[in-house]
Amino acid sequence: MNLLLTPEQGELRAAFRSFLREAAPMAEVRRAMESADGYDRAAYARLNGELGLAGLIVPEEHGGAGAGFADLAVALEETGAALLPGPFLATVFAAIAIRESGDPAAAKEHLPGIAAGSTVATLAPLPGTPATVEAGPGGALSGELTALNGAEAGLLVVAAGERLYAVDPQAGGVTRTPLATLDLTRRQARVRLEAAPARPIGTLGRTPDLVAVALAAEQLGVLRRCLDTIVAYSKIRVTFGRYIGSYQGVKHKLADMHCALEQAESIVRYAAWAADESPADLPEAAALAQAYVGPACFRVARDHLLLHGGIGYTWEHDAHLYYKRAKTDEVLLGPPRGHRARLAGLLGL
Amino acid sequence: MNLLLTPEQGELRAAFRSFLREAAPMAEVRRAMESADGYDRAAYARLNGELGLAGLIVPEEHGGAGAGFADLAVALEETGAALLPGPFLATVFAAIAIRESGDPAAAKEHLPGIAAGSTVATLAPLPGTPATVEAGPGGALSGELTALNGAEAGLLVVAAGERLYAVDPQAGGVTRTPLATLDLTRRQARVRLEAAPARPIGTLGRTPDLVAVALAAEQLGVLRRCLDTIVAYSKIRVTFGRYIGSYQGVKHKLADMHCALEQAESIVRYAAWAADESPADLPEAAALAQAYVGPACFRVARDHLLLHGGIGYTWEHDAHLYYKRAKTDEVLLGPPRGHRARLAGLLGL
Amino acid sequence: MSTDLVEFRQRAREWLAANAPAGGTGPGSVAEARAFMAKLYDAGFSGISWPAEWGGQGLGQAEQRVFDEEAGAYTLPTYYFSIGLGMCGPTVVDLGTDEQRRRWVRRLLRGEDIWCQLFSEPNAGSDVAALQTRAERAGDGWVVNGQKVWTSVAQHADLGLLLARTDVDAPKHKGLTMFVIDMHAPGVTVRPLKDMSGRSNFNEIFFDDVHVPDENRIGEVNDGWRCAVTTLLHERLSISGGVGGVAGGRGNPASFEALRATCDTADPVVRDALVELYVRERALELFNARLGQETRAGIFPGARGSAGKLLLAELTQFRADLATSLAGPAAVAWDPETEGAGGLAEALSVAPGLALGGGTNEIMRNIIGDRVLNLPPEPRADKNVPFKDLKVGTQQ
Amino acid sequence: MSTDLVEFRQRAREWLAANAPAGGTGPGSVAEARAFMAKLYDAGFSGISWPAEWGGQGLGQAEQRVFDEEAGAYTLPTYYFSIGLGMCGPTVVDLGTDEQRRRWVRRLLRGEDIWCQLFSEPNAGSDVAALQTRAERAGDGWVVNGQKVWTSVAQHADLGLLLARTDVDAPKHKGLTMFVIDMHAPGVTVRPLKDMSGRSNFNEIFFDDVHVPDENRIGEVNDGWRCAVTTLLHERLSISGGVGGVAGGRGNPASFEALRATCDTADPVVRDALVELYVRERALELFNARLGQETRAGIFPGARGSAGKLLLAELTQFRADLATSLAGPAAVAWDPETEGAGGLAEALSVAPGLALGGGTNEIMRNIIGDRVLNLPPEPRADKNVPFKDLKVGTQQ
Repeated sequence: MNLLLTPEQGELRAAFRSFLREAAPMAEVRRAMESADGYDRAAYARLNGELGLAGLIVPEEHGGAGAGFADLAVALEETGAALLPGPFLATVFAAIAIRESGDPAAAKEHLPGIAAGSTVATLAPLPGTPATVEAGPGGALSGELTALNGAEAGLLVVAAGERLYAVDPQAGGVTRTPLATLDLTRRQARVRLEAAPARPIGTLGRTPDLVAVALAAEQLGVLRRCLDTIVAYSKIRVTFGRYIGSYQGVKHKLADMHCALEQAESIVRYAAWAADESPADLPEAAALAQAYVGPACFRVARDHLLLHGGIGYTWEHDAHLYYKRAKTDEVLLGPPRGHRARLAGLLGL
Repeated sequence: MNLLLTPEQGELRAAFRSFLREAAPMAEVRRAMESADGYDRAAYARLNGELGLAGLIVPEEHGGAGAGFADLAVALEETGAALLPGPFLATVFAAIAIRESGDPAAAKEHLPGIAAGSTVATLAPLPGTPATVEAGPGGALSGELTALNGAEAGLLVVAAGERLYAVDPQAGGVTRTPLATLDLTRRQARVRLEAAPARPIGTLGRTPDLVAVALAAEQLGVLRRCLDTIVAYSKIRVTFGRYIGSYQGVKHKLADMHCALEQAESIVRYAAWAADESPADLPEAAALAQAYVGPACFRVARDHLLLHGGIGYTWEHDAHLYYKRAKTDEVLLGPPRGHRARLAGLLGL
Repeated sequence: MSTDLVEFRQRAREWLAANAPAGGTGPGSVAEARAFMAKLYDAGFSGISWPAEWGGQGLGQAEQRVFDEEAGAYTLPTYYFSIGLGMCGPTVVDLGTDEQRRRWVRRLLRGEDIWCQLFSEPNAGSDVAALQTRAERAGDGWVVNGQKVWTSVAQHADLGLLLARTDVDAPKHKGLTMFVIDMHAPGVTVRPLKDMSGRSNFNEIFFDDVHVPDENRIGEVNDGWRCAVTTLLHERLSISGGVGGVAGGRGNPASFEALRATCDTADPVVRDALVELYVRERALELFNARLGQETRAGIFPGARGSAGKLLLAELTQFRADLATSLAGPAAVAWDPETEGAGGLAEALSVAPGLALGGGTNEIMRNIIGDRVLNLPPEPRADKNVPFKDLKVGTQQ
Repeated sequence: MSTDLVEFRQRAREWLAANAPAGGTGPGSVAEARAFMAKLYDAGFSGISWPAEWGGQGLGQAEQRVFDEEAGAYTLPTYYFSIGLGMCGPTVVDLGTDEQRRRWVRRLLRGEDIWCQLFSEPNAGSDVAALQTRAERAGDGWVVNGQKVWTSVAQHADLGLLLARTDVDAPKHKGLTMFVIDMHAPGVTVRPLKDMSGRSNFNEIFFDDVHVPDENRIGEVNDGWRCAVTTLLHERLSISGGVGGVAGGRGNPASFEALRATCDTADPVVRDALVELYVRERALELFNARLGQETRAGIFPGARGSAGKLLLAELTQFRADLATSLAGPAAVAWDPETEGAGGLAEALSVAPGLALGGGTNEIMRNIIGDRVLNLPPEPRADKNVPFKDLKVGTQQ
């Protein structure tokens, strides 16, 4: 079991961090979230080009970097910390599903476009969420589902039970309606399939677990950034003649948030290691990651907002964007009790 | 709905408080708990004689004060706050059961002795706790149960399903074994019945709810005393040159404990009012009282111990006696989830 | 309850049945609100416990409680007057001169003036006394410059209760003075402030050489802190005894009553979580009811009311967190065409407001610790230093 | 992992299999413990990372970790030496003179001396520097008077690491000196202290004119606070990296593994509560494992270890509370004849110990805030006042 970053992963993190600080500071995030597209296509293209973001976990034979989840986790932490808008996580989910599907033809068809950054994809319904997709005669799909960045995606990877299908949203039988979302930095859409043409691409396999690990890495990034932000603020904000960080009422809460960070990071490293190296541990690690990291991330985001005082309640302050992302992520793969129930099952309770 | 004490109840409280301060200070409680009997029979006799403790809720026609639960709650708060050792609560439970049984003969036979303080009684098994009592041919009882002050009791009020029976523990077929207990101030015994002669005395009726209300009143007293004690300590204990109560780390915890007290007191008053005046509200009020007050009392007792620092961990300090009573009371009528489940049922969830 | 109160209740019930707008939920228009207040006043239900001398009804807290209980069945269009009735008016009654009371109290009770409260600043939130807005002597009166924030109803307000610094050489608590400012005066700019839920319930106010006559000063020069404490005490009481009640108002989708209808109660884990919410709601409801009964019995809750405010803030946040977690993905993405679909997201977005407005949870805990439990105070570094030498706001 | 470590692990595993007492759970006798330490020393496993010059093996933290991992499968009879090995010895190594290191380190590692630590006093718990035990110059040496408390293994100890006040006119942190005291010297009285679980794991120590030679002084006169900080750092690391592990040792009836066997897991609410416990145990286990890997990789956890101590204390309390609540009445009343029946009550009675020993949870949070997050310090009133003028302990 390895819970530490390698020196190379440390460099990867530094590269992402400095790129995002420059290309996607919060002012840009806000501009992007209010734009028609919902994200900055230019910055996104640079991310995929210069840092190979989208191709990170695409196998080398399909034009990607062939990295594992330990590397992916590093990248997702940083995109999460930056609240990077756009379909990165959705495309990662889809890439995971295609990679895991065991369908070489599908991999060859779709992964190069994903790696090149030219294909925006999404996986829907997400594991743990309700949907009503059924394959009809001739493999056409019907039903209704919610898709992360569903309106932006050029490829829908649709799960009907254990079976996966590739659906071209431009083809007939697909209607997409943008949804209103709590998280303003990442869009979702309702997708209605009415006998939509679909190509089968193998089965879900480990995808639900791997998606859970990937999401936990993003949550870790959100959690860490929230803590860093409020710690920094508590060193410069004065009330009653003292920095607020000197009051035990604040200090002790920050200490508890730090404890949550230490544990969340340990769990994410463990889950990423299990995804890469230890298939037997993966189901438990994935369920554990969602059961712990999701609620912990929301708690920290919430307390970071509250500890900012009144300024944290304003639209102009970024705290609410993190708070809303954290809650959205917490329930993205279904309500938290679902992860705990899965864990109970895995433990044989 | 009345949630306030009447002036008379204020006087009753003052009388109990000053009596207990003088007759059962903690030094006496410790002496009693280490004695063979487990309580101070002389102090107990004075309590029953001078203050009419045991006869408080016994109807006047049977020699008692005929008081209601609002009065009883005042008394139980004070005996709880004092950790008064001995069979007071057990006898109250038994008196409640007999009063509620709707059996005038049993009331006439047993309540005068209880009111006079000459009969120590107990109700077993307590509602919500497991037991295996069955009535055999001829009404003799067999089974095993745990009884509060079971070894000291001269009268066992035994519930077999909805039916109540009076059992003389001195008669044949009854074996009593003292149990080891977490709470050192109140004893329990295992009672084994082997075709023990028993006289039927009506049914349980509202007894489970009323017992829950009575216990909550004791818990309120424990909670309040714990808070008072640690608040007082935090005003005289110095660390790093300041009274510990001036640190937000302590102050904010005490504020939360105060909030728990305010709510617990409100619920106990409501439950006592429902017991006296509003039968329709009683089941919800009783389940609410146990669901809230039990865990709140333990949390406050625990934090009051922890905030004392090292001294609170010593045998000589009284903090652990409250901590142990609070936990014992929390599970006396079954695990807390039982009260929540009952509430769910009453709410039609 | 006395016969008088029974009669009073009956009269209030009848009047409300005849006059309270049916089915109202929002604040309505300012004009409607003014008209309703005038009717309320004429019926004898505005300023029930306020002194008759200045325009009130001269009755007791008990009557006010009775009326509030009866009014709880309606949503009265009194929102725009809540700051004036809850904080500013009581301050004028407590601390104003007779002349000031005559000028302002009756107009407030009759709905002629909307008031706002001008204390908080960007660098003075929890620590109100750190405020930097200046009021300087100019001829017979004062000239005010500075900025306020978090001001409800300021965009509609006729008058504002202002706290300003009149002496920067004095320690922070000793150089403040309270004024009543004309919100229509030249130099007053009101700018709406968007909160995290996207709504603009609050405003920023900028003062640029605004003249205030000395007759609008409340209390002595440099004695403003003592005046402000009075106002803040009224503020906390009016929040914890607020109209929405513990359930957060009718139609709150995160309340126990709403969730029991929308959640999967066949799941025992969900059921247990709902019971937990029910228990917390009931515990606070009963505490509020007990405080209400105490008030009716003549026992003033004082700082104990801060416990109600803290508990309501915590319950509101707990409830929003829980409701969204129970509902899952549907709580965070919804079809904007479906009515009420975004309710839980909205509940989550407004939940922090209660913990941040009217004193943070930390401030409430300090108040409970200091004023209810009488714990030793935190040592203070900012009490005896001239304000101009003091660190305030956000700085390295 | 390097080949050396693999070999080292293999050697440790074999030696332990051959020499560790099978099935031990308690501390065993003092004589057995001394004999085992001598064997451990001779095999090269005592003081693995301690400098070879003073009797250690001169290897790295990595080897120590490897040995600890292997030893985790046993309960080694080293309890009586835990204070010496975890705190006192490292202090002597760090701060002693060469002469002192020669005198004490090898004897400790070979099981010849049992050490205890004499810092805490009734009026100096969290605030160790408030201690009142005096050491006064007397001829070539010192005379010690006072009282210590919370001292583990003192009843068996040969030597004690003492912190005493040598200057009452200096501020509290600047008038302390550290000594090594002979626990068999005249004037030393050890009295067992019963804790709330009824056991006597701790002692009170009374010093009545005890002579200590100056050669037993560690560090400079009045520089004892700096020395004590070194000791306390070692203490916290040795607690959070403690042998029992997160599950609280084999056979802990409140651990997840134990509860899954004893609780009604058919009840979904119980199952959900057990999962919550599992998640907390795993979270802390993995954090400890990560700190361990960092240590092996040469990254010293420093104050971050305090998070491990805090989390373990909180987990221990949470677990005991939960286990007793799940078990219900059977947890609090049991037949003393039934083996193991009182286990949950015992777990509840010892749980607070971890939150109170080695620094309270509040102290841990201060350390994390101050030293990990580098938050601004609390203003201190007790830093520059002569000790004799300072308020300490319990007083009006």
